[in-house]
Amino acid sequence: MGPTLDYLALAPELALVATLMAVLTADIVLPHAQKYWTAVLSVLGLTVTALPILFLLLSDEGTRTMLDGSYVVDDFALIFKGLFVAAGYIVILMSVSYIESDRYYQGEYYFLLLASILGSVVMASARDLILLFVGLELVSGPLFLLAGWRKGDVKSNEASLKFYLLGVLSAAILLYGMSFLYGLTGTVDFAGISEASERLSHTPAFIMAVLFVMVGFAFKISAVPFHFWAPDTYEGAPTPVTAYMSVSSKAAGFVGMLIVTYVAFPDASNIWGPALWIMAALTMTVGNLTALRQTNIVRLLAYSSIAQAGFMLVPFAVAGVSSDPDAIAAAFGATVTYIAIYTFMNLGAFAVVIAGARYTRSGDIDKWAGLASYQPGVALFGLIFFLSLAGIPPLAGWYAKLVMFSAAIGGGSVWTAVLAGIAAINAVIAFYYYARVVKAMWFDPVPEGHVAGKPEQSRSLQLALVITMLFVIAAGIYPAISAYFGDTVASIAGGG
Amino acid sequence: MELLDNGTVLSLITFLPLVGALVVGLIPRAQEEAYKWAALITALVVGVLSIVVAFVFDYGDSAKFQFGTDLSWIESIGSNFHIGVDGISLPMLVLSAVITILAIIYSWDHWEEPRNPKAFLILMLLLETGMNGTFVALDLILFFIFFELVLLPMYFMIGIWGDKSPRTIAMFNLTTETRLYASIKFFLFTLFGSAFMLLSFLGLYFNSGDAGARTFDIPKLIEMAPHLSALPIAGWLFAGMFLGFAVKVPMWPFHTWLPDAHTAAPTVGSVLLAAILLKLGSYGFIRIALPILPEQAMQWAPTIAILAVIGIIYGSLACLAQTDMKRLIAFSSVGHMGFVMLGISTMTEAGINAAIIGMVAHGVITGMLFFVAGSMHHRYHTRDMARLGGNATLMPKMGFILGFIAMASLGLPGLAGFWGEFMALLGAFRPAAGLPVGLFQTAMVIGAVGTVLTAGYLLWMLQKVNLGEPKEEWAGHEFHDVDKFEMAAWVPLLLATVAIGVYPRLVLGSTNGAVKELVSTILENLA
Amino acid sequence: MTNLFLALASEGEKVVEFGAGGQLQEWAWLILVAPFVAYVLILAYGKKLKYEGGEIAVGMMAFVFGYGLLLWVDTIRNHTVFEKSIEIGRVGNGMVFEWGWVVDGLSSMMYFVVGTVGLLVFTYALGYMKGERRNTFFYASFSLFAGAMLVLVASANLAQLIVGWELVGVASYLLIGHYWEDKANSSAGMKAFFTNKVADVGLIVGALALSVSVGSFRIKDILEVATHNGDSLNAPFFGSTVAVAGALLLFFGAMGKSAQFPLHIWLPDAMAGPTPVSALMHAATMVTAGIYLMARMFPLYQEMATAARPIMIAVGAATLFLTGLIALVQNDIKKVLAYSTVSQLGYMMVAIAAGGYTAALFHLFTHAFFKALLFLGAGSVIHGVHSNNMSDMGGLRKYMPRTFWTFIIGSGALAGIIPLAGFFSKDEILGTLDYGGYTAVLWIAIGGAFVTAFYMTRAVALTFFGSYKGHGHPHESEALMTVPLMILAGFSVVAGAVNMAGFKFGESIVLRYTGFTEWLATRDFSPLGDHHPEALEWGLALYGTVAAVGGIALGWMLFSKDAETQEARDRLSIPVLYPILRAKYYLDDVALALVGVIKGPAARFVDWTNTYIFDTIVNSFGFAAGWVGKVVYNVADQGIIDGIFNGSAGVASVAGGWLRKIQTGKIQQYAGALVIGAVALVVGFVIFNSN
Amino acid sequence: MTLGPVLVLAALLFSMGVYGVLARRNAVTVLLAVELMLNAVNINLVAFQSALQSPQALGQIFAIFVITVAAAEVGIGLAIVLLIFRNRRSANLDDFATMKG
Amino acid sequence: MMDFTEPVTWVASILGLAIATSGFIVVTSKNLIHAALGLVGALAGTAGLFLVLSAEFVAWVLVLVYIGAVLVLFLFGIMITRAPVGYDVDLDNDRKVIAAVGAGSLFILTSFAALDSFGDTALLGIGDPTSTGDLADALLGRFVLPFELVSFVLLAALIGGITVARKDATPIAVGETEE
Repeated sequence: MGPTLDYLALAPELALVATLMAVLTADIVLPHAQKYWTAVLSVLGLTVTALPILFLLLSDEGTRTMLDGSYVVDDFALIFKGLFVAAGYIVILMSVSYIESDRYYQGEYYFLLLASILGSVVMASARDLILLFVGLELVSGPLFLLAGWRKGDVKSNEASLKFYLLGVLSAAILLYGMSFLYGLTGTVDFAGISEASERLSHTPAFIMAVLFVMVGFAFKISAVPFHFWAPDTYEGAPTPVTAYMSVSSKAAGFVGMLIVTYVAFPDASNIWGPALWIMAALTMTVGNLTALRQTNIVRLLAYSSIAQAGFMLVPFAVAGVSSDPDAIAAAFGATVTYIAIYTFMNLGAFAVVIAGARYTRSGDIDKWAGLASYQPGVALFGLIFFLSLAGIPPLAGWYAKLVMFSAAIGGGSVWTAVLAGIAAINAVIAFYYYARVVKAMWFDPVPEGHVAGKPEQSRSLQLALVITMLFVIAAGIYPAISAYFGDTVASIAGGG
Repeated sequence: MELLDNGTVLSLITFLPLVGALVVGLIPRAQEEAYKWAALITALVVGVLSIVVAFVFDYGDSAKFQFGTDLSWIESIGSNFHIGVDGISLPMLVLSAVITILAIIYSWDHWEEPRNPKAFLILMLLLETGMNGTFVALDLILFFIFFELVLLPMYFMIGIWGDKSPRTIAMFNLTTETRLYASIKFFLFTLFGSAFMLLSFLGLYFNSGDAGARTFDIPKLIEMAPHLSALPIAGWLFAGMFLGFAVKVPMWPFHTWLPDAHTAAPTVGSVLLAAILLKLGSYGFIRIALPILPEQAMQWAPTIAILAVIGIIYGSLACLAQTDMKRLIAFSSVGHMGFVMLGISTMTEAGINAAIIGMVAHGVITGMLFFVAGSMHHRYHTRDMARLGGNATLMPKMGFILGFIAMASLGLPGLAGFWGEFMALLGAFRPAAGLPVGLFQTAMVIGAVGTVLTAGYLLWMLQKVNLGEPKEEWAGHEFHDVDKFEMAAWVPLLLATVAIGVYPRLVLGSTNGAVKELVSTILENLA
Repeated sequence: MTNLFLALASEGEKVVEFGAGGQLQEWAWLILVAPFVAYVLILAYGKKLKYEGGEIAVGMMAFVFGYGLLLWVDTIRNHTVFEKSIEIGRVGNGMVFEWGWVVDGLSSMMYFVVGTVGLLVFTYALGYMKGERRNTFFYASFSLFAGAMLVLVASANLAQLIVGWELVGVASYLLIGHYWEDKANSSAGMKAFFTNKVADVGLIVGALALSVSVGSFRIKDILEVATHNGDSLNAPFFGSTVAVAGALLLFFGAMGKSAQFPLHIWLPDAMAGPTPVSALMHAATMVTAGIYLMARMFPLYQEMATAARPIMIAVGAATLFLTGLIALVQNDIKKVLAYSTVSQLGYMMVAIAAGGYTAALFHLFTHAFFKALLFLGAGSVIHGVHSNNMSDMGGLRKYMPRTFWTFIIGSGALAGIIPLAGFFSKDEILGTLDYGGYTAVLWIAIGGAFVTAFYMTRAVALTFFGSYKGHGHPHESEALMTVPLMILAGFSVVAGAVNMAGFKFGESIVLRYTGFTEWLATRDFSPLGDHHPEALEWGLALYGTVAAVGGIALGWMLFSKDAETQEARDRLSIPVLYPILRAKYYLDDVALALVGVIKGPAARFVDWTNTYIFDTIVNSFGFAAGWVGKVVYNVADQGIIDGIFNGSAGVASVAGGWLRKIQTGKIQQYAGALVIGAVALVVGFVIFNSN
Repeated sequence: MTLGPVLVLAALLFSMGVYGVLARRNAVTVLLAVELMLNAVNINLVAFQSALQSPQALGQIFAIFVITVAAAEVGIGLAIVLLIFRNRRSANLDDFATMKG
Repeated sequence: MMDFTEPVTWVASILGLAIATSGFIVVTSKNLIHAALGLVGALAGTAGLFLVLSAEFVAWVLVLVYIGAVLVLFLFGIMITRAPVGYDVDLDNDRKVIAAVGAGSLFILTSFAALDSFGDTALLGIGDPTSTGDLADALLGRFVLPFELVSFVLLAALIGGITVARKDATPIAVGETEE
């Protein structure tokens, strides 16, 4: 009498599982020389996974739920699944050259990465506590290990240790909160919780439960004061893994947060609204100001991704604080659009770091001086991504900033206006350190004693750069592309 | 013809330079001739198109936005690709197209220090897209994008090809290269201004909601003007826009970026900066700030007038203290733009017409001044007036042109500069009803005194640079006088100066109709 | 669908025409355009010609002279008043800008004066300037000046008048500073331009005030409104205050151009230019532009702006007398003539201010000829002696007989000796002053006549009598220069006859001819109501002549005796007055001090504020962000956190910070931050929500 | 027998776990402390299940999942501890602070 | 709230006491082995408590999975890291005081919240134990997806763990950081 599973809705997950298995067997079977096939296999697998997602998105016959409501495949879920697959695709492209050059175990690397992608894909449509928790653990488990992939390097060990310990601690706090949620509402699926949440919104236990859950996810998106792990882990971990962490695992954290706040306890916005407001303000400011002083480019990108998380939190917090419904829907749409654009911008930036590091042979920004003179291609990509992060038209970043600002201003209450003000100041500060990198690359003379690195550049890294660059420019000139993400998703804000 | 009506020609004028930039980008760096011609042909085609538009433009009804189109662009926030040109923006569009052609011709065979003509041409074409786009945009977001797009190419032009001499920053005992300090200062200043401008645009967008669908569309916003200017935060909205545009004009307290940007910029860079970029601010006032928030404009008009007049006096006095020739011309721009803003602040037909013809004239004349200053710098390798002298004996043709254009710049009647200043004073004598007449009349008198100071520093500069005996330093030196590229670039500008001076109708014919319409809508919305 | 050209024609009628005028008047714009065409031609082809472009200039001047003559004859014969203008720009629906030309009594007189004197001076210049450097540029600027003067005189509206006015100013700047090799000349040019520009401020503001209040730039409309006291017509704003203020401002503009005291300081320095320039511009035509403006706007001054006239008379009288005195102490012959011109301009201004429209213009007419003659004479002397200073001259009548005799005629005319031209025009002025009841000014005028005669005799004596003190051997100038002198001498004699008031013997009046008066009266608003005596008042004529003869006698007595040096002969040392006059009333120093202040400290202060105050504010913003970043990084990130949690040094305890963090880099510190953050959030919100 | 005391017990265990994580120097002991915290969560879940008696025994199922995931975490944890031990010959957390600022 | 009349409260409170003390040992003992054994005690107590609360299956899972497998892993971990067996003073570092304050405030907060809403709800399930059958139905019914996923978590953890922990054939030289 087993449960009725809607296999079409599960198609992406099934395809991913198939790829996982294929990669694993290939890794075992193939001799060391042909190990690169695992990469090809995983890329193929991801493209196959993308097909059902696109099909489901285009065939608009509404949301498909199964397992009595705990697993929902609606536009919101599909968009994020698509985003995770795309991000995974690009990260793998970036890591092919990186892994080969380090003589590491390729098979397992791709296996773990695909497992993490599977976790985030499941999270996107999870609508109950257990599935969400398992999805979350599936995302972060492999990442703990991937962070420490460069076994010989002490920094990589330290990165994985820090990430692991804090990850497990935040998971414990999350679980404690979930246990209380279950205790108070008696159910595990979000529909039930949201009904109960309305009457409970002032009981201390419920407040504790909600906030502990929020803390769990806040750790994932590295919001201040739970961000301390991010800079060290980003610097220590191998760069493609850092890219993946700063984009996909952060997006997974946001997905969790969005589902929990919008679907599980929309009426408890008086709790998580102000909390998010504080987190947004703190994250933006601390992220931006500390980024000003960074000398290592990866550490700068780490603090920059914290600051961007802060910017993403702004519309999120506005939705929590403001009252009128369509402002909330717009704000919700804004967050999703910002995440989509941020994904491509940041992946591109990290791809540039990988490509550039090959020539500058170090992470210090002053070592990157004069890159434009001997490597104009990479410098041009760097210019596009860093200025897009800064939010300069006609690159996609400006539309993200615009949508974020309009959501903040549209909020209507004094608090949202104050947040918009803080965001404006932060935008200017942010411009300064992005421009510093661009200035270094383009204007400063080449530091003496500089030896040009290996000239050849891996094909797949260039493909990754081109894909992200195309999206960033296309979305910049014709923002309807990223606007599509926001609009289709706004429906979920309307409730369950 | 249908080619013109559905906006294709205007889109071509705006985006052809972008295509040109791409084409230049693709041509390999070796074939210099190939991409130089490609850039020139693109600029020429755009120039011809803009002149065709000027010919076919219906001057009888110059208030209507002609050749426009209104395609949907980002429906979610209700901003669409709405472009069009009317009597006010037409002269600026033609000026922008023509100046770019001349800039390319001028720099045909002498490029600034890190010799990279390909990158320079690409930046110039990008700049042209930004400029043309701003003048045709009729949607706030479109306007904002082109307004910002202009920043990047100029930032790189100043940053890469700028003046490399070290410069100590006062009070901070820090020495950096002039070009780096100037480019970052230019960028941050304008970015700071335009951030607040964007906030105002968003404020307008949100508050336009209750009188019909929310929109970024300028003509629709103008229709909603009575409602918009009655809003409690309308004052703040105008303040935001004022800040954004004032930084760009530049008006007095926000002007400190201009001298640095001009002195550091390469010749063609400062020409384009002076000729067109400064006008984006004042054009913004006329196109957006005044018609959409007329009541606030009236409240702010006295302050703008005072700042404009201070700008005139301040600019002229600062010029008298300069030793660097290009920095003197930069401060003169502050003075001339002071007259343009005085014209706008009077909110009369005379004043706004004065502003537009003043903008066109200043573009032509100061463009020429910077060209000449650039060429002299190219030959003498110095801009320090103390070392220059006797230029008219060393290079008679260059001396004559410098003398002629200095005369035009000081507003000699019969040349283009005069009409802008004269009509601004005319407007100031009797400002729009409701404005303090006494204040504006004192502003008029101070403005008139300003013309004397302008004459002062220009003739002083002429005497120091052009007349007198050449210093012995240049004794053995042989100077080649104006070469054929420079002459080809300069003759059109000189002819334009005389033509507009003798026959101002060339500009007024197109602007007067639109300005009459603009002022009548403003007064209507005020009542 | 009107395209560009049609548009330029549309928007109201393009061409406006008043009064009846034949073909001659229709094509009158040719004389305006000819000089500019000549300017371009000279610049283009001047270099190749023998006289380096002089031929084109003289040809153009001849054409202007001829056409001016025809216009003069036509206006005399059928009293045509004609005005035509083409619209070149329109602002709003009222204010229209036009280029136009007027042919009526006043303007045709000016065409004639500019034409004749211009032609003679141009031909003279061919000789004078031969062998100089940059002649092409000189002739081009000279034609530019002629064109500008004609545009000014022909303008039908104030806008075009301002254009002509400033173009003339620029031409004078170019010509004065012609020998710009040495700084003194170009500074003189700048001085002239600045003084004019300061005065132009008055002109522009006045013109704007009048035309905006009336609603149109056309002089015809302004005068129409002025004469009907602005009540009936559509000029509600045109009250008497605006009229008087406008009139005074216009007068301020005229003061600059016509070198009235104290704005006369630029004229003597303008002598740095070549002599033909001084002759044409700074004697006959340019300086009279101010008088022309007063004459053109005379109805305004007569009807509504009468309150302005007393001030004008006072300024005129001051100019007349004070500058005359300075002429006494000048060593440079051209400077003497310059101050004499300023003084004569004072006469004209006094006349027109006292209501003597015809008297002033008649004096302008005659003065143009004999002053041009004197300047050209001085020019040929300088040409011969190669120096301006009278100290290098003396006894030249033997070497330069023709120049001597023409110079004598000129001086006589200037002093007002009967029957030369000066006598009649000066007498007319004295008559107007007497009729107007301005007795004090009358006596100043007579005193002025005495001073004029006195300094002219000094000049003539020092230059032509006594023994030759200079080195080298002076020679008579060539025919090309002396022929114009003789023609001008003829004019100086004949010009008086043009407006003879006639001699009254008993009842019969003989030799009365008032052609000139009617000629000037043929213009709009002709009933100008100035006083025309039916015959010469003997009393006044006697006073004038006695003053003139007295001056000559005293001068001859003092200066005719020869001495070994010219300085010794120049024994005029009036105790107190001499140093003041020598220092030209310290006016030049005041002007220099003023310019010095503007250029020096004021400009430096402004530039200082720019670099130190504004830039500092901006830079501090820039660096503040960096500084804040450093603070957050060092203090917040390293300092406080390390301080608190390494627990060792015991950093000053952070007041009750509930935020406990374990030190950066340490894993436990991050874990602590996480836990404490969570606890803090929950505790905060529980309290917040519980109430 | 009411729910209160059981929950208090679980809270006590949870807090002791937190203390262990924050105060212990050795990595393995921190892992032990984390296991303690997860155990406290399990007690919570089971206690709630017995109080609520929800039909599908949600509490216990959640507890089962928590246990399995905890097992996986311990696996990963020990692998990382082994890794750092091989490189630095010490499992002392304070030695791992090379990256800061 | 704790009426000691029924025997079950007695058993529960004894178990509770045992769990608390062994938990305390885990976090404060000087000796690593003692700490591990303390954890064993805590887990066993919890299993007992689960039995009291009629959750046999979970109890046995706890015993098998945790005490059986996890603890053995820990002992291996301790053995491999060759921690000193005897008393060593290593375990606490200087942040003890702050950690205690943090943990204490957390305890107060959580227990207050728990008591505030669940002070007196009765533990009904003590009597009838939930049958393992309907547990299985739920697991393979509604929660089949998490069930499958958890297997992947375990798979990933183990494979990853092995690759990370095993000795490399060609390890990168220790300390060489290479971008």
